[in-house]
Amino acid sequence: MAQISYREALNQAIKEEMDRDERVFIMGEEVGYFGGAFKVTDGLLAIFGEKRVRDTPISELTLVGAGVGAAMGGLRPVVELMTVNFGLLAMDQIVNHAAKIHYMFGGQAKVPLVIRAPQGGGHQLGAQHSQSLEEYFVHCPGLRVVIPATPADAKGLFKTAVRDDNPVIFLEHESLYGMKGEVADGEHLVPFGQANVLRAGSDATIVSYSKCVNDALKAAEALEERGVDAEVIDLRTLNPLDIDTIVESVKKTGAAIVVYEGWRTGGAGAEIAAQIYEAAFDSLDAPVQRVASMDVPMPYNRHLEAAALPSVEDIIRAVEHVV
Amino acid sequence: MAQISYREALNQAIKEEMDRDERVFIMGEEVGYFGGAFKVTDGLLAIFGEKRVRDTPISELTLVGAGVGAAMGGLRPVVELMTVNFGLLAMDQIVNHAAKIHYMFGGQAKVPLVIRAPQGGGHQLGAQHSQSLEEYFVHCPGLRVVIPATPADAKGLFKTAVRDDNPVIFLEHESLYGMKGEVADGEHLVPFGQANVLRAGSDATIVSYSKCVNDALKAAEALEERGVDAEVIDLRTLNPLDIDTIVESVKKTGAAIVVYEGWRTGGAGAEIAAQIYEAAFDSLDAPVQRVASMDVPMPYNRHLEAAALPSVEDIIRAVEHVV
Amino acid sequence: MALEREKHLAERSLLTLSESNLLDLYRLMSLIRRFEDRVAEMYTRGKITGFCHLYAGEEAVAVGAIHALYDKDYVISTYREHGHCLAKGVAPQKVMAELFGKATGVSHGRGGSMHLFDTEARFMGGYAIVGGGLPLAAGLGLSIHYKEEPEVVCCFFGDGALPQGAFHETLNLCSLWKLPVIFICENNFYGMGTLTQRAICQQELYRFAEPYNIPGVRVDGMEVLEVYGAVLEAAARAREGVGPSLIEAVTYRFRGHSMSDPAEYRSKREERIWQERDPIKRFRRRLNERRVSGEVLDRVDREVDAVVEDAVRFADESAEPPISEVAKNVYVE
Amino acid sequence: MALEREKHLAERSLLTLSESNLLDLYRLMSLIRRFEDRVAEMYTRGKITGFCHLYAGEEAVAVGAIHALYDKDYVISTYREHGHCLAKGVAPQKVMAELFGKATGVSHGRGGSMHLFDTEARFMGGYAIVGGGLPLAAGLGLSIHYKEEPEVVCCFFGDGALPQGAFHETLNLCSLWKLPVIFICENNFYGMGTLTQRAICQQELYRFAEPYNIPGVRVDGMEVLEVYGAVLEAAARAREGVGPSLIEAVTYRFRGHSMSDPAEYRSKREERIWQERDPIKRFRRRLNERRVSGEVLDRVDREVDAVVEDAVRFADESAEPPISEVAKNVYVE
Ligand SMILES: Cc1ncc(C[n+]2csc(CCOP(=O)(O)OP(=O)(O)O)c2C)c(N)n1
Ligand SMILES: Cc1ncc(C[n+]2csc(CCOP(=O)(O)OP(=O)(O)O)c2C)c(N)n1
Ligand SMILES: [Mg+2]
Ligand SMILES: [Mg+2]
Repeated sequence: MAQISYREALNQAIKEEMDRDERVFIMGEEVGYFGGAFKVTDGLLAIFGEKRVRDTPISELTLVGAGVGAAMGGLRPVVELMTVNFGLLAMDQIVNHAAKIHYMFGGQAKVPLVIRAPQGGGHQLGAQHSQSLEEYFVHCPGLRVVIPATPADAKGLFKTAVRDDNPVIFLEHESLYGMKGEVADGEHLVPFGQANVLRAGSDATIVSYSKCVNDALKAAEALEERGVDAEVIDLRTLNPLDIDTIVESVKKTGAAIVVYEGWRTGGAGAEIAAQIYEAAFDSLDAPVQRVASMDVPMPYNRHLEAAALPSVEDIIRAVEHVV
Repeated sequence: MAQISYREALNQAIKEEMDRDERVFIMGEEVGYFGGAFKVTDGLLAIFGEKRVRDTPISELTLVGAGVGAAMGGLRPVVELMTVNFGLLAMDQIVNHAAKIHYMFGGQAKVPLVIRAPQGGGHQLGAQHSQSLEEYFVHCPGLRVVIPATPADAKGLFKTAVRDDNPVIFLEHESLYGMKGEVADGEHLVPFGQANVLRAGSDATIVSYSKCVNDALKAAEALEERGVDAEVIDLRTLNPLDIDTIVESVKKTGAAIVVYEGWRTGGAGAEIAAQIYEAAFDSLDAPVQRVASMDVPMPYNRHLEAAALPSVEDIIRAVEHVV
Repeated sequence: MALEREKHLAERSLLTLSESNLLDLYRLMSLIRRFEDRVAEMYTRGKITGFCHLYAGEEAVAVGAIHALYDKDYVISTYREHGHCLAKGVAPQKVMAELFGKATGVSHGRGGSMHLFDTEARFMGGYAIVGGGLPLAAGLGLSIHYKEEPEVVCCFFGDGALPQGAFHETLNLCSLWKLPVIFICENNFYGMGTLTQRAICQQELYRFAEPYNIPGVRVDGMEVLEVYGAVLEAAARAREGVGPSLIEAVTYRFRGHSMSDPAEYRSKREERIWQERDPIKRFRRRLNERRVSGEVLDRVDREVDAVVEDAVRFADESAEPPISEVAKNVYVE
Repeated sequence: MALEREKHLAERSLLTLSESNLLDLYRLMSLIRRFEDRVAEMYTRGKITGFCHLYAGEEAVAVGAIHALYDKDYVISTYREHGHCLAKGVAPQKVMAELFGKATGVSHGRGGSMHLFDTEARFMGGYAIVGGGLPLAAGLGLSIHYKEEPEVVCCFFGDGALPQGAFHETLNLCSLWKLPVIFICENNFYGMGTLTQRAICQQELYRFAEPYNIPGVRVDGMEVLEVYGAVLEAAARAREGVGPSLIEAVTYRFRGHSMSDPAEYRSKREERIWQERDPIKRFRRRLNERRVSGEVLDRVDREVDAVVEDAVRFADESAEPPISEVAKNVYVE
């Protein structure tokens, strides 16, 4: 066990998977010589060479499509989108191709592809560089959607993703790269579809994922001082979704708050809330609360950006509203 | 008032808006000489000429982007995507550009653009040609999302869309083109954000839009015979969403069922349910039901396709489950 | 224009290919034509539904190109792919069954006419997004290159795909990385009802290869041996690791865009001119020149008819996929 | 290579442009350089945040090109757009205020460095999606064409945008419809840390114009008059309704990709060679040849310094946008 950053955990995971399986390679803009726009792939080129750490032109659509084709051809590509915002250029290859090929051809073809993409706001990068787009992938059968909140999960989920035979959208939060945590050396796998109860509590269930998990934990601490005992669940994967763990918790606490950074409307909060109601309607004492980004394109100004993003205070307020 | 089809209503609306305002023009693949893949623009080329009815190359990304640019340049373009499935190639221009330009530049630029796109399944066109993708647009602030279910609304909402100063995603259902209904001659505007209560009822509220509205009405009739009195609401626009009308109804009936053709997970049902709970939690006697497409890429085989799509029976079952 | 050279290569092929090879070419073209004639009938009778795009008139492109490949080479195509699929050796029974939506179809009834696929034949799929197959072809090429295998990828698409960004992005990537991909543009002058003149600013489509520093040639797509010769060269180049090629095969679809298109946007006269260049009739004449008798060819046609009949029977008698399996294969478990 | 011809045009411009015009060119290049030097400082001091991409070294491209336009012509650019924005005449105060995120900024603090915009100046925005501005340029061109107005659109983008499908789609559309758009590719040899050689299979980027049947020329992007001459020609062509042009301006960014990039991927030697071609120093020498004295130019520099100081002061003293307005302008009401 070592204390390493989310970034290092990913770097380690990629390296280990490439060591383990020769069919695994990574490609994307600046992943090689530059070491990745967020330095996640730093040093890999020196180890694996240009064949397996491939810098690409700026062609997101074809980059993803080439990943799909290479996966169909028997490789296990990891494609890095420099950020998820640019992935909008590749939606056709993700939604119309990657997600459908296995089913549409009667199960013959497989697409064992991992698409890694940093996302999220908070760095004053403005409307075209601050989006959290997980819902576009959740709302598309055929894709797995993985979204780690900690260094250990980043490593463990990445390894599972590479070994999974489905196309996996692997979303990293730009604010998490520097975050440190305990990570097992070597083999460490986190299965898909198992949420993590990070904090047990009896008064309310805070369901979250990615960077917001940290805010949820901070809110829970603050709430503790005010005598509210909140349970915090990190979903880790959105597809598959571990609804059982959520429902079990809600049955215990009677209140649920979903916290995420995507836009409020049509975001993860809606789906998770809907599933909670369907499974635990009678346990709820108040409506499920959604704490999310405002429905605005992200503004550049720091105060406006902070106002648009969900905050620890927003979470506290939402919890207090229902307990 | 004349009995005309949804297709004719659209054709009429486009023609009238082009007559009214010289800045309005239409462009897209096959909209001119071919008269539109679904014949919606039939005859318009002969009336308005190649300048205002523009056939384009197959370049969805640039087609939409050119629409955005032309709108910024003072025109009022109507861009036809042959089907919404191909719109996935244009997501960058829709989400990163059209939706953000007004806000990101501090309100200086306007994008009065209408993007028309047929969508939906039911014609055995397979996984890449049968999607209903409204949620991708609902989950993006800055866009209006309009989705008419009747010929009258097709006309009235289209006219409002053309006159609106925001980018509007105007989604038509491929199964509706042949549907007939009463449509006012000439000027007929339907405002955004006003749902239509198509059938009053006291036992349950069926909320729907687009093609599924017909199924909801059929289900309501069948339910009447079984002594269940269902209210049927056609949303007409998803952004803005007329939550007030929904909530008012749910407060009366105590039960809500959302019916839509998109994939169940992460679809409109989740958002609408979440908003219903937030506004009318105490009025609900049972969880909001979602009747939607299964989470599968659409299969070609007719029986499988029918199984994957929501049916009248599914609606009846869902209503009976909660009343 | 490379046309003269291509003609020369074709003449050489006529002399060097064995008679059984030549008969194979004939047989496959005849199979595609007759198979699709029956498909049209079955469509009219409601046995086949959805979108259905026929290949009549273009058979020489698929057959000539694929004859220049080895079995293990990959082929990838569009929604107009019956021809490529049959030419790649997929069983007519399984193709017809797919069109009927049956469990015995290549894609188990999930794909239909636009989405044929056969792993064993290395027919890597028909795709219904114009230009969608090109990035996949690059990826398949990359997998070959990566594994240092000798195969090539042959990627078919229409003139309509040229204005798609995917075409451009893919050519750049393949040229940059020297991937073994042969791009075959089937220029049949129309994308649905739109003449290429009204969609593309350049009518010599092979010229789009120029900035990419890769060979671009135009061949007569109604001459099976011309296509064969050009693809043979491109494949050799690809196998040597020199990179991709672009081949524009000039051809014509005898029918409308799909079964529901009466093709009113073009003149009967234009259609007649092209009918006279029917690739199958033409090749018959060529074979006659090489002393293959009409009787031999008629015999082939009859054999083909039997195969097609058998395919129809097989498709008709096959079972529907069970509804209980509608959600199978969304994910690999 | 069109380079010789371009040089000739530049010489002619030097002779034909009035001294006040020439001084304008100098003043604008100097303004951009000095403005951005202060931006870098303000960034280091935390007054400016987010991504910030400086234009130092490339000033001759924006200034030369935009000098060839009329006020009502449109300019559209990327995230590296401070130079284009200032050259188009947007007030330095409002640009600096935007970088500070202030309510008085061109985009009222919503856009920041990457998203400047000014309706009046017809500066149609900086966009942060590589290639994203090109389709918009086509649309602006279409609006001009449609209204039968005499304007042109000048669209700037980097070498990195060439492998994007949007580039290809837009060139085809503009050529097909003869839209009045001038595409200016700022080839500074790098897209972030990637050399063009490793991203594009063709190093003579102007050659991408060939299949589109439009002029493609390469100019020395460190020579303001060369850029000016080429754009003047392209604009005349566009105004005549003949269609778009592609101009490759070969240039170099003196700093890293953005404020956070130390540019370790390139050698100090390479940087030095290019520093010697500094477009401002070069143009000073040219002006000296035309007997404009160093003193006059120094005076211009001092005036520019005062403008920049004023811009910083204005930005610093301006108010933050009110938080209550965070949701304003999501929709036009
Ligand atoms: C991205 C996309 N846009 C539009 C369509 C609708 N469409 C189907 S086929 C076609 C024409 C394609 O023409 P071409 O590439 O020349 O192929 P051909 O049909 O002539 O073989 C169009 C526009 C589509 N399937 N995909
Ligand atoms: C679609 C997209 N992909 C990737 C990026 C990340 N990115 C920002 S700038 C850049 C390099 C662009 O290089 P170039 O076009 O040459 O412009 P330069 O920075 O040299 O002016 C990249 C990859 C982006 N902004 N948009
Ligand atoms: Mg064609
Ligand atoms: Mg560059």
